[in-house]
Amino acid sequence: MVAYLIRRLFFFVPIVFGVMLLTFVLFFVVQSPDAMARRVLGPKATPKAVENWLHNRGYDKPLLLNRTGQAPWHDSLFLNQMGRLARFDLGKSDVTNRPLAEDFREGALPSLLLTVPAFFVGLALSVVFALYLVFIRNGVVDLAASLACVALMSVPVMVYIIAGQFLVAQVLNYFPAFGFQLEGFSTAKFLLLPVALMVVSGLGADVRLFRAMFIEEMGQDYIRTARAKGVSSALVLLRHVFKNGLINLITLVVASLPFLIMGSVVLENFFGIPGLGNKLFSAIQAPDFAVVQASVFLGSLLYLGGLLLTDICYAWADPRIRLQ
Amino acid sequence: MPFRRHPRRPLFFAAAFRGLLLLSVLGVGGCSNSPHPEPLAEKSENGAPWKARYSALPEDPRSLDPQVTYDNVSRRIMEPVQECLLEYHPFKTDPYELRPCLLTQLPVRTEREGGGISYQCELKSGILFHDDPCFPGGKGRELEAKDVEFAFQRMADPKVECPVVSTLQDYIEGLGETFEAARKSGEFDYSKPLSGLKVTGRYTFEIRLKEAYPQLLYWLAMHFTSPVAREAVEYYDGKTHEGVARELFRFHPVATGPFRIAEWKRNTRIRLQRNPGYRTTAFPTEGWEAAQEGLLRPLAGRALPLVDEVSFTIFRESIPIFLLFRQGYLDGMGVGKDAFSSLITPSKDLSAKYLERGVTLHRDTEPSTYFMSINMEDPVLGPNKKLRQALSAAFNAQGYLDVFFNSVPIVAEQLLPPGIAGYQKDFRNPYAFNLEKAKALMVEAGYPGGRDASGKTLELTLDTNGGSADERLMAEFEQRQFEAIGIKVKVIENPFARLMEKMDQGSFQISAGSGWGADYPDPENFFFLYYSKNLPPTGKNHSRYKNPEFDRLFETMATMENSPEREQIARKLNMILSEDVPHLLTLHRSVFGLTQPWAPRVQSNPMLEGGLKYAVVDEALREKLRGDWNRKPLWPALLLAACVVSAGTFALNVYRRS
Amino acid sequence: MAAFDLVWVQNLSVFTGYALLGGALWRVAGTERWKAAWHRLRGDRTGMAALALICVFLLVGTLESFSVPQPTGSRTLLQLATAGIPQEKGYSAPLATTTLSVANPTPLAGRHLLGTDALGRDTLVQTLRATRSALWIGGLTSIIYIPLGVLLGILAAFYRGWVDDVVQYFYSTVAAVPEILMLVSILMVLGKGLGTMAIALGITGWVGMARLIRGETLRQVERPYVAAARAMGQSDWKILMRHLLPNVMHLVLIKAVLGFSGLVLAEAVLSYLGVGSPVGTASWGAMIDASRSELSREPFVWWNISTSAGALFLLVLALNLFGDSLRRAFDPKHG
Amino acid sequence: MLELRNLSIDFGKGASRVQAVKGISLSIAKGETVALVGESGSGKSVTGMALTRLLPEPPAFYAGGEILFEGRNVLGMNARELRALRGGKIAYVFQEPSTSLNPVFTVRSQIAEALHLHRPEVADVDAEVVHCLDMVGIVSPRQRMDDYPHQLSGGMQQRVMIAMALACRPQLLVADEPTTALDVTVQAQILDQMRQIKQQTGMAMLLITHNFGIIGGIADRVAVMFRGKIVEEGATATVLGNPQHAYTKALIGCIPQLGQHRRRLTTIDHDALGALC
Repeated sequence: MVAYLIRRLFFFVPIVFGVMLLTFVLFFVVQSPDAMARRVLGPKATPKAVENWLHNRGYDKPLLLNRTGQAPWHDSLFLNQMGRLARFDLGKSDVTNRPLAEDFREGALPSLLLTVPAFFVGLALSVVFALYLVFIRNGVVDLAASLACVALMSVPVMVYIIAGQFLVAQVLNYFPAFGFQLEGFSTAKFLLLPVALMVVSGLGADVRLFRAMFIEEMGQDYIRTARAKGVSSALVLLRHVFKNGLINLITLVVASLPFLIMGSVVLENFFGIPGLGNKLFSAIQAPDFAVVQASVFLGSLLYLGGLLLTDICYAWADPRIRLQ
Repeated sequence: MPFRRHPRRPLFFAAAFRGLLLLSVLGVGGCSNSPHPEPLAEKSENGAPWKARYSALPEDPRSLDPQVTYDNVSRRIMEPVQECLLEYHPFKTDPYELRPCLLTQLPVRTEREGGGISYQCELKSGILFHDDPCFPGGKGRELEAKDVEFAFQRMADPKVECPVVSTLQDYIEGLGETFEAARKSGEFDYSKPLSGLKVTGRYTFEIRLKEAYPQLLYWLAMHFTSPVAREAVEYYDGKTHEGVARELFRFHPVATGPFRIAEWKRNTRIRLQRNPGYRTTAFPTEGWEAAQEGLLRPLAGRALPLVDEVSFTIFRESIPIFLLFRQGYLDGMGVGKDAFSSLITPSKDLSAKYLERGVTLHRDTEPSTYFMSINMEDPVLGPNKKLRQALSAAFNAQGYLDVFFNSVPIVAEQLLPPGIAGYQKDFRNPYAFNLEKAKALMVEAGYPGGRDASGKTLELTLDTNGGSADERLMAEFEQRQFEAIGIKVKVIENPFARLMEKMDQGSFQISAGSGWGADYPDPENFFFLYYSKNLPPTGKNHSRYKNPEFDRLFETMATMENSPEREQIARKLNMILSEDVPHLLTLHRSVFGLTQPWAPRVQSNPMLEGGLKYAVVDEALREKLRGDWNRKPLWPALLLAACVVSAGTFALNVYRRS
Repeated sequence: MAAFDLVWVQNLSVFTGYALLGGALWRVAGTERWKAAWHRLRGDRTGMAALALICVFLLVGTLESFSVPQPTGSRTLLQLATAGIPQEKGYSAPLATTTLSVANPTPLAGRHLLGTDALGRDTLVQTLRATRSALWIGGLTSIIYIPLGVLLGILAAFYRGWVDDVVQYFYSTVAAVPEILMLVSILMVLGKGLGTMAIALGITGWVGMARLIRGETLRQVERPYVAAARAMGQSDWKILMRHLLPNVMHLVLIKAVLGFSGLVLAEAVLSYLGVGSPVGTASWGAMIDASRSELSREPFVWWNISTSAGALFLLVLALNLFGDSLRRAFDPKHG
Repeated sequence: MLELRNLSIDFGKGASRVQAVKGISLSIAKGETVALVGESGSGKSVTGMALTRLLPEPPAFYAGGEILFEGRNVLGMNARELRALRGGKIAYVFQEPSTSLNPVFTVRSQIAEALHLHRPEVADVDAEVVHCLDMVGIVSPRQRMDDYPHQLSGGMQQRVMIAMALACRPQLLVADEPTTALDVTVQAQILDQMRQIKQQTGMAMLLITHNFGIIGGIADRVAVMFRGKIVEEGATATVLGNPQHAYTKALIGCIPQLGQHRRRLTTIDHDALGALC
C-alpha cells in the first residue's frame, strides 16, 4: 500500500509539470504579458508605466527558454516560476502585490464553511431521495420526480439565488440575506441561505445520477439473493444496494472532495462570502497571472490528491481491491 | 446490521417538536438579520451616541499607496484616509474650484530667471499623522515639508510604480531623469534630493517646473502628491518584520486624513474610524445652493468629520445592494439598471413607495464623455468627412441611452462635459441623430443608400469590448443604427487588452466604448486626446487625428490660466472637432443615487469620491425605521416546521410499511 | 464575396452533418443488437415521445441553420418564416399592448405571445432561433470529443503499457487544469463562435469519455471472444473495430446522449463567463444570463428566462428520457 | 406441501405482453425432490422465482392460478408474510455463485443476515454459521467465514450459497441451475453435497435445470417445461427411461448415455457435456 502510494506520487510530478506548462501556454497565448499589464493598469496607462510594471515582475524575460545568450538558459519566465513553485512559494499577486499564500489561507475557511455543509447535506439528501425513488421505481411519483429533477437542473443557479434572497430579505427577515462574519456559532445565520441554495441547485442532477446508479445495482444477482433470503425491500436498499452503490459513489464523489476548498463562484459573489470561489475566475478576468498560476498549481495538487484519496477510499470500501 | 423492529414514534415527534421550537426561537426570536457587525464602539469620546455610516463597495481596493492609487474603488477609501495638499470645494462644481487643504493657501506662482516656473507652498502647522506603531511611542508625529519631498521621491522610484510619472516628468524638473537613473541602477537613492522639489523650511517647499503648466494645481489635489511619512514605508515595507505578519504599506496607509482604517477584512468589509487628532479642515461656511441652506447652515464651521465610523461592505454582485438598501442596512446606493424600474417613475421621479419612506433621489453627472473612436487613418473613413458625418447623424444616442441607461445620462453634444471651462451649454452637435440628414450625407459621401459607385454595399467593422450580456446587446444596437443607412457592420468582439492593442496599433475602423473621465476639470485634459503629438502608442489620440489648426490652438490654450479668452479657444476647438467627426459622441455619464431619510446628502462633487468627511447621519431615526422595515412574520416558520414534520412522518411510514 | 461563401459553407456543413449521421445510423441499423434495441425502443412510449420532441427541436434548429443571402446580409429560413412578426422598441410583457419601458411606454406594432426582450425582439422567435446554438454546440462538440475519447480509451486499454501511460498522462493533465481557464483561454485564442466553443468544449470533454471507455474495454479485453479473435489471427485493428468497438458502443451512445444535455447547459455557463455565443447569435445561455438583471427589475421581466429555461428544460428532459429509454433498450438483461 | 394450480405469469402489458408461464400445475410433497427441466426461456426459472413472488412486479404479472404453500395462497400474502416465507420456509440457490453473493460483505455476515431474519433466537450466531459451512463441506470454516466472496473459488462460493440457504432450515430448497456455472468436477461434488444434505435434513427440493444429466440420482420426480407449459411429468426413472413427449426426447437425446453412466461423471469422458446443449 505504502509502496503503491509512493509510486503514484512519483507519477504525479510530471502531471503537475504538464499542467503548469499548459496553463502557462494557455495564459500567455491568450495575451502577451504586455496585454496583461495593460489590463491591470487600465486604459490610461502609458507605455512607460507598462514597461516598468513588466520589468518589476520579471515578465520582460523570455517566455520559455532564455536564448538571448546574455543570461543562463534557464533564466526565463516559465522556468523561474516553476522553480519558485517547486519550493512551494506561491509568490505575490500581480495586481495587489499581496503574498498569495496569505490570500489563500484567508479564503479557505469561508469557502469550506460554505461548501462542506452543502456538500454533505446535498449528498445525504440526494442519496436518500435516490434510494426512495428506487424504492418506488417506475411509479407515477418516480416519473414526477424525474421531471422535477430535470426541471431543477434546467433552472440556472442565479435564479435560485435571486428568488431566495428576495424571499429572505423582503418577506421573512429571519436572518441576513447577505454578508458574512466569522464569529463562532452565529456564523451559521449567514450560511443558512447559501448552503440551502447550493444544495437545491445540485439536487436534481445528483438525484438522477444516484438513482441511475442504484437502479443499476438493483439488477444485480446478489440483490435477488438478498430478497430470496427474506430481506425487506427497505433493508435491501439500505444495506445491499447502498453499500455497493457507495463504491461507485466514491469514485464520483471523493475526487471532488479536495475541491470543496475552492468554494463556489456564483454563491460567494452573491452572498459576499470572502472565499476562494472567484479567485481563479476574477484572476482570469483581471488578469492576474500570478493568481491563476498559484490557483492552478494548488488546484492540480488538489486534483491529484483527490485521485489518491479515491484510490484509498476505493480500497477501503471495496474488499475486492488491494493497492499494489 | 442490527435494526430496531419497532421504531419509537413518540421519540421522533418529541425531536421534531423540539426542532420546531428551536427554529422559532432562532428565526422569529432575537436573531438579527443585520449583515453588519456591531459598531466599533457604543459612544464616542465626548459621550455622544456613536454614529456610523454604511456604504457599498464593489471590490477590495487594489492599493492604498497614495503614489499608486488610480482606480475609483481604491480612491473611495483613499479619500477619507489620506488628504491632499489642495482639495476641491465640496459645493462649487460649476466651475470646479480648488481650496487649500494641507497647505495654508493656494501655491504662489513665481517665474524663475533663466526660464522655468516655481510654486511656493506652505503646509499648515500642527497637522498630525495617524497614531501608528511605526512612530516612536505609537503617537503620530507632525507633518513637515520633508514628507512632501519623500512623496515626490517615491513618484520617481520605479519600484513604486506611480502611474502618472510619465506625464508629470514632462513638467516637473528632474523627475524623469531620476526615474531613468534608478531604473538603470535598480536602486533608488532617497538621500539625494529631487531637483523639482526643494524643501525651504520646516513647513515650506517649492515645486520647480520646466515650463508653464497651470494644471499642476489640480495634481496637488490628487493623491499622487500627498505627503508620506518615511517611517511608515520603512516600517511596513522593510525587510525584517521580526516574525510578525505585517500588512504592506500599500494596504496600511499612515496619513493625516479625517479617518483611519480600523478593520479590513478582505472581500468582506472595510471599516474606517474617526481620527481623533484631526484638525486640518472644517465644514465650509459658504458655497452651497440656496435650497440646501436649512440643512447645511447649522453645520457651517463645525469640526470634521461628522460621523465616527464609515463601514464599507463589499458587494461583488449589485443585486443584494438593492435588497439591503430596502431593509435599511445601507445608507445610500447608486441606482443601477437592475433596480431602476422599481425605483424611478416614468417622469424620472422616485416612485411613491420610496417617497413615503423618506428616500431621496439624486442625479449626479460625472465630468466624463463617452464616444466611439473613428480611425482617421482608415482608407475608407479617414478621407471621407461626409461619411463620418453621416455615421454620426445615423447614431441615435438618445435611443441608446433609453435602452441601456434608462435615459439617465445626458446625450453628449460636444467633447467637453458640463462643469469644465469651455463647455457650451447651448451648443448642439450639427451631426446629431437625424436619419434623413444621414441618408443625404451618405449620398454626398458617395454611398447613396449605402452602396458605392459599383453598387457594392459599404462594409465597416466595429470593434467592441466583448464580454457581458449588456455589451453584446449594445453591439447589436450599434450595428442596427448603421444598417439603417444601408451600411453593413461586422462586429468584432475583443477581449479588453486586445481592443487596447488594436487601438494603439490603429488596426480598427470604428471602436465602440471609448471614453475619457477627467483627471482634473480642465479642457486641456480632454482636448489633448486629439493633439497630433499625442499619437499612440505613447499618447491617447486613438483616432489618430491630425489637424494643424487644432494643434496650434490647443498649444496656446493648454498653458493658459483660466480666462474668457481661454474659453473662446476651447469653443473653437469644440467646433473643429464637431465638424471633423473623429468620433461618434454618445453620452456624459450620470447616475441616479438614493439616500435614506437618516443620511441626507450634503455634497455631490464627483471629484471628491464621496466626500465622507462631510457626511452626516441620524442614528436614532435609522434605528426606528429599520425596526419598522424588518418585521418577521411567524407563519412561514410554522409552515416550514409542518412540512418537515409531515415529511418525516411520511418517511417513517414508508419504512414501516415495507 | 465573403458572405456568399460563409452562407454556403454553413449550409453545406449542415448537410454533411446530416449525411454523416444518416450514414452512421445506416451502418449500425443492420446489426442484430441494434435491431433488437430498436424493437424494444418502439414499444417504449415515453422514449418515442422524447424522440419525437428531439426531432421537433432538430427541425427548428435546421431551419435556423440554413441561410439564404438577402440584400442586407443573409437571413435564415426561420427568420424568413417569422419575418412578419414586428420588432418593438423594448421590453413588453406577453400579450401586452405597450412596451414596458418606464420612460415612455409606446404602443406595440403587434402582439407577442411570450413578450419581447430588451431590444424588442419577440421572445418566442428568439427562443426558437436559439435552438440552433444549442444543437450546434451539442452536435459539433459530440463529433469532436466522442471519436477522440473512444479511440484513445480503447487504444489505452487494448495495448496497455506505454500507450496506456501516455493516454492516462494526457487525460490527467487536461483534467487537472481548471475547466474555466481552459475554455476561456481557448475561446480567447480562437475567437468567439459556435464552432470554436465546440472545439473548446471538445478539448475538455474527451477526458470523461476516454476514462469510461478505457475502463469498459479493460473489462472486455479479458473476455474469451477477444482471445478467440486473436487465436484466429485477426489483426489488432480488426479486433478493435469489429469486436471491441461494438461492445462498448452502447456506453458511448448513452454517455453521448446525456453529455449532450450537459453541453447545452455549459453554453449558459459560458455566457455568464462572458465567452458565450457571439453577437447576433440567439442562444438560451445568453438569454438566461441576461435574466440576472431582468429578474431584479420591478415589475420583473420573467418571460425571457422562463421561455428559454423552459425550452432548455424540454430539450434536456427529452434527451434524458430518451437516454433512459436507450439504456433500457440496450440493457442485455432486459427481456 | 407446495402446490401450483394453473399458474400463469405474464411480462409486460398491452401489446408488448409476453406469456412466460401458461397455466402450469405442479406439486411438491414434504421431503420430495422434484426436478423442473427445460431449455432456457421455457419459463422454469420464472416458475421457481414465482414461488415466493420474487419476480419484480411490474413487469411480471400473475395472470391467473394460485400458489399454495402449506394450504395458504402465496399470491394473497402481504409483504411481511412473504418475507417470512422467503428464506425461512423456502430458500434459494442460484446459478451464478460469483454474482449471487454480495461482494462487499463477508461470508459470515451474509449468512448471519439470514439467521437474524428468520431465527432471531439463535444466541451464538458465529457457531451456527460455522455449523452451516461445515455442513456443506467447507474445510476450516472458522477461517473461511471472514473471507469475502471473491476470495473463494466458484465451488466454494456455491457451497456458501447453499449454506446460506440451509441456515434457516427451510422446508423447501429451490435450486435454480445450481451447478451450471461450475466446472464439471465441482458440479459433481456440489450435487453430491446436496444429496447428502437432503438426506440429513429431509427437506423438499425443487431442482431447476436444463440438464437431464444431473437429475438422475437426486430427483424423485421430473416435470418437463416447454414454452411456458409442463409437457410431461412423472417419476424420474420413468421419464428418463421412456419419454413420451417429443421435446423430452429431444432433450434427453442431447445427453447420450448419461442416465446409465452417471457414476462415471467424475471422469474426463464427459468434458464435452457443457458444449452439447
